[in-house]
Amino acid sequence: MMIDLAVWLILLPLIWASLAFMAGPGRGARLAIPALGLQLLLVLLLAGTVSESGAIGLAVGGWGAPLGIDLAADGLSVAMLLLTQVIALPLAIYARSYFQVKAPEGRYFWPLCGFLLAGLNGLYLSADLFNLYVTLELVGLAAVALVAADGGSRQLVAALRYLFATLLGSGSYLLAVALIYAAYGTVSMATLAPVITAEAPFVVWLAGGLMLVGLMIKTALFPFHFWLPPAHGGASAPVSALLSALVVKASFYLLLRLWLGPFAGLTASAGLLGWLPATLGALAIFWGSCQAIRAQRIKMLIAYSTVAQLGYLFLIFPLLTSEAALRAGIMQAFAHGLAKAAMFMAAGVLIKATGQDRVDSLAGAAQQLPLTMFAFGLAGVTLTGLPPSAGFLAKWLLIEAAIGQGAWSIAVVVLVGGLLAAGYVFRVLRQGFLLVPAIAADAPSFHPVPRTLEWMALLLAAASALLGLRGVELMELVALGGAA
Amino acid sequence: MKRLVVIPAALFFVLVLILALVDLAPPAFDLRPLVAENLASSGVAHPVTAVLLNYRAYDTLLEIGVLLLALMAILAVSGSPRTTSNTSLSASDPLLAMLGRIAAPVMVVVAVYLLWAGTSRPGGAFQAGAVLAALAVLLHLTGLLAGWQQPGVRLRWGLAGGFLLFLSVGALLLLVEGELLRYPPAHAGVLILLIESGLTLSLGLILAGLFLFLSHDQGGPR
Amino acid sequence: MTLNEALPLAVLASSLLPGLVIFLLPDAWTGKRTALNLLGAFTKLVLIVILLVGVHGGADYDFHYAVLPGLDLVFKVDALGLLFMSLSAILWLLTTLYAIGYLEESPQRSRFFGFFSLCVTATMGIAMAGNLFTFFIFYELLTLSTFPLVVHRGTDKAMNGGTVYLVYTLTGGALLLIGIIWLHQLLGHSDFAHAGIMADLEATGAISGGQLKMIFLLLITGVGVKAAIVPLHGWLPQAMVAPAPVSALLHAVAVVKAGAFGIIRIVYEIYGIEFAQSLELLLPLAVVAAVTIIWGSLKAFFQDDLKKRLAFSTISQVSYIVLGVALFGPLGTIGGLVHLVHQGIMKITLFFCAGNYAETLGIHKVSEMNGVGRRMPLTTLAFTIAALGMMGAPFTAGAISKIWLIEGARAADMDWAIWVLWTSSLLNAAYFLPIVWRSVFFRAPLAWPAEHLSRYGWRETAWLLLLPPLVTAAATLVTGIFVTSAFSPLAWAQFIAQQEYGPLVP
Amino acid sequence: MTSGLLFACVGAGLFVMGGSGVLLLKHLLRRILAFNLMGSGAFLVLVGMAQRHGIADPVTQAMVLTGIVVAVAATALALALVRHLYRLSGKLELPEAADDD
Amino acid sequence: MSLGLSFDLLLGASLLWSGWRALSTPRLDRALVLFIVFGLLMTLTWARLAAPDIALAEAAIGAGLTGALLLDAYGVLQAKRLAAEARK
Repeated sequence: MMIDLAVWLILLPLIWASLAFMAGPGRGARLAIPALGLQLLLVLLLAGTVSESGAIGLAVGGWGAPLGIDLAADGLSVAMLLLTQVIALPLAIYARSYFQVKAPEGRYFWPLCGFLLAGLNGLYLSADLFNLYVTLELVGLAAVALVAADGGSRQLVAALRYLFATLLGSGSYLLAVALIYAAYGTVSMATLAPVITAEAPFVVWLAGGLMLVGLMIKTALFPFHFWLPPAHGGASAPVSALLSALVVKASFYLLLRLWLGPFAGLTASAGLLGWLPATLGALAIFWGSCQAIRAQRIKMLIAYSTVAQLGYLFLIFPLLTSEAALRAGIMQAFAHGLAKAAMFMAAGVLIKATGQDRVDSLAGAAQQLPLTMFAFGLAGVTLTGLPPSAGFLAKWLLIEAAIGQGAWSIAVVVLVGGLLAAGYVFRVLRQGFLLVPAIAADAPSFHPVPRTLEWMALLLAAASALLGLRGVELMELVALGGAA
Repeated sequence: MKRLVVIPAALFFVLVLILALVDLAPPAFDLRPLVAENLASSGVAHPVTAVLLNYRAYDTLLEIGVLLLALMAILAVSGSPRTTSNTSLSASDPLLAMLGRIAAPVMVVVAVYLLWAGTSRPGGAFQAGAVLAALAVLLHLTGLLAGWQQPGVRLRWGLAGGFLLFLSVGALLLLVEGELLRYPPAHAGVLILLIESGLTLSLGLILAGLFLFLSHDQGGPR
Repeated sequence: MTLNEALPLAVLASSLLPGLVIFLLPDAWTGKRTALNLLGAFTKLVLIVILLVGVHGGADYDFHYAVLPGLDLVFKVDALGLLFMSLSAILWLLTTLYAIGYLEESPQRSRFFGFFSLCVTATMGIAMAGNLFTFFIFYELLTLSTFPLVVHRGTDKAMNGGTVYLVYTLTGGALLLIGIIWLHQLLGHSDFAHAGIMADLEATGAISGGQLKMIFLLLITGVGVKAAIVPLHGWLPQAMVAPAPVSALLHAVAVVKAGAFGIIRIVYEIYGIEFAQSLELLLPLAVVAAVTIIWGSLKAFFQDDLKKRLAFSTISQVSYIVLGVALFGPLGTIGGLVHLVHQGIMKITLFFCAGNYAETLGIHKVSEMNGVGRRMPLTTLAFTIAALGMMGAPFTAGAISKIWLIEGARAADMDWAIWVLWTSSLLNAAYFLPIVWRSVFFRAPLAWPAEHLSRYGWRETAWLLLLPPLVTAAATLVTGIFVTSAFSPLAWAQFIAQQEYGPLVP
Repeated sequence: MTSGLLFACVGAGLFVMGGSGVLLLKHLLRRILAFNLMGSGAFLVLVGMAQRHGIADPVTQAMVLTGIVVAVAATALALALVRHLYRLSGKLELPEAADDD
Repeated sequence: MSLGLSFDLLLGASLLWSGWRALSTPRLDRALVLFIVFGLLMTLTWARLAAPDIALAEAAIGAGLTGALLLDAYGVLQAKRLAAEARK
């Protein structure tokens, strides 16, 4: 009975998404929110099970690999599942207030969101390369649809860019799957892991390269980041939060999983290979941060910050020989996920309240919307890597792993990246703290905003900070099933 | 500028890839014997259908999800319902219309045949659904079927019903048999046929919908 | 959890919880807010008295909590920490009273007092930190909780000051962090311990002295930013845009003291004074401190803005502490430690007074202070006492610090340091005495720049503004005169030095 | 050379052609065509290589069926976006640089 | 060289050619027609690869539905363009 937990995490969102679609445009929140609560409960139980009795394997249809499809839940995947559900529930409550009744952009939010979450959960649980392709497409198309939903031409352009990028990425991945199948006759990760060695035929190296590039495009690693800022910056706030916090993590997770799992034989034999993603990650940190510091629109600022923060995730690749690096990566994924969701949600409140999207128009926000500014600040603290926050722990783990392996360049990149992050975070805070005389002619007016929106943003921001005080359980969970 | 990078890189890549493909040794695993061995307990006689709806039925489930998702995406993108572009049925050629009327029952029969045939030879829900969709497109082109606006309740149930049926069977088997989509061999055939029938209808509607929801929009640039 | 484990947490909670509640209170609820503030401050004082008695009797207060596998949050109350805690707790109470008077009717008071409480919480955390990891967390928390205070006025100028403050402190924090992690990576822990934790490490020969020197440089640079050591002091004069209670807090209690305290911890309890001496780290530190002392005094001399003059004076005075630490030997240690307290009491008096001048009469510049002593005699009296203390005049706290520092320098065979101290005293006199002279003997102008508050009987200004500087000025004298009493800062500093050096102490 | 291997090589060519097309072409409808070529190429490699010794492989065939359905879903979504963009802006090409103002 | 293989070669070459022309031909309507031709050639290819299921699906979905979708889109775009030009 316990083993069903994982499968229900995939089935439940599919079920409520379909029912939401059947119920009609704009409906489904009342179904989705309790279901997401249930999913959160399931994933917590799953985490308990996995930490007690180790990784779980499931053979869908009872066939088992290589003929059937295997699902697997180990520490790494359960951690990602946990992150997904933890963010999804507050986000859903936020979205419910955000998309007021009959708001055109929210008409298909619930079904699309359900499919997206099912895709994510499916991706984290899958242990089959081809099945992973299907989940990747599910996630990608749902994300594009959410960006474009009833948007203006700016959103459509962003969505199209995103669509072609994501299709290019999954196309490369698919070709890689074909090559792997050609070489070994199976797509099961567990079956492949022992047979892929450093002496693998050249085709397998090509496949690895294709997967690397494809997933880097999907994760928007510099220089493939071009599609991310307009897409994440242009969508409505709940969607931006969903995309920035969760969707880009999925392809990162997959890359990590492949790197440590089936392709471990290759990656271990080519020690310098890890420096490719790491170098790009460093460039992403610098470039993304600088663009964020320059950005005029607040959501663009946050989106560029995502480009930068994703860079940290890739810094771990040269260090993966030690387990500390994996822990740093997961901690960063959590820190960024929670904080970025909170930040986009806070930005949504600010935009709703001021009716504007410019950083300059935020003067006085700290007076008018103290909760929201506080949430933004707290999330900013995490992104900057200041204590106490999950971001700080991630930074600590990463620098320690880097110093332990003599990779000083990575330590320096992390520190400088933190300072740059402070640059764009405090740019917003500074503007928000500016006092504006109430009588001034150009004083911005603030519309009332539902309190739920403010509190949900604060909840996630607080979670990102509090995780910085207790990361033991999460790290123990990750340690359970890092290297497959 | 971009060309100068992309084209040489593409040529180089394709060359390397083909060379690598040509001298690739035979694979370590072969699934064909496995497929054949288990065919008896799979509930169908056609190996491709066995893979699609039994061995790797979970892939298929998600794939229908992708298709349904694409449909929802189209609905979400196309924007709020507009009152204006009320698609007029073009007064088409009477000959064409007649052709459509004759073709319709024939194609329905073909679809049913394909569905049934799928258990033992090429064919199945996809192909049958595609034929139904083609019928809808044909009727639209001959002016017998208008482009669709926002779907009503019944259409929504039709669109999502096949997927939900598939999902429920999977979930039910998870509860009864302890594993997602694990058919008891005795009932595998019936269950697969049930799923396929549902899918044929929904796939037909979805594929038709991809065309008809899009083509309702005939207005010029706003 | 035993009582001894819970006490450090209670100390933190006594300001953290009121702070969090205060954030949620509407601005207009002055009474409830004040009650909460005072409740917290008094609770903290009581707790600290309990701890003082306990530590004196040899009790251990230790709290461990795992944040990550192998990485613990550790609180530990020891004599050194208590020195800092007592100072902060007492001055927090006074500053709170002062701030209540100062901010009357101004907007965003809940936010102000909320961050104010967080700031004190961070200071307590720094004082009680049992390892560098914990120290760093609260050190950065201090930065974060002071930033909103610095920019509280919300003007462009305040924002610029706040930005400079952040650039300096965050950069310093980054350097400190890398030093800490490096150390943690080598040792597997970063716990503070008497006589340091590094000596064994070098003995095994696994790590070169050069690496340890590099780490020392990183750590000291990191905390040196907050301690405003030249050339890392640039933020301090800029941060003067903050409201007066904040400046008082920044200069006397929280920020610069946190930096100085960090230097003490790193030298004594990470490296160990003997080991630091053997690595030849102390002399450069002493030189830097000396340069800062002279340079700060010189710059102060040229400032017309009163708060700026006080700011540069702080830069100079805090380095007395650093100098004391860097003088190898118990006497210098005692001088440095006791100055940690004395400088706090004296400097806070000066800032209270400067705030009173500004708030009551709109005086911001030294050149505007002609005859102010007649209009505000009590404030000017307090100012004068504190200024004399700063110069090291007899019967003040400042004299005690200076005597021990000079003795320490002599014992360490660093006679040049004595000259530095004397020069600084002269310069102190040169920039403080004219102010006193001007305010007492010059003729008052016909109208003050901007008179906000009028006289009520003997009270020259609001009583909440007047009381705190009088108390601290009195404390300056009391600590200077009753030095030999058992609970004087000097006695406590001797107690600490005894723990560090053993029975060497006279 | 078997026909499986031959078509796998053709597939490789189609994939690369389509991929370059997605990157280089301006017109959005053509990009959609290019994406479809890319997908067909990958399918050919999958089935062709699996059958390079001449025996049919139902597993890859089923995978390709799944792939085709996914491709048509993506195509439909892309077309919806393009048509809607055209309705709103009259454009059929994406602006050169991502506009960040 | 057997007859089958030469047919395959011809088929492969036509696939590449039609694919290439579909991307490169200047006229969009021709490109679309070429794409549908490409789909039909794919159908043949699948048949040659002993994959009748895919051949059926390709004919119905790949060439048929995708082609119809593209042609319909093209028709609408063309009509709009003409209408817009007429208005000028």
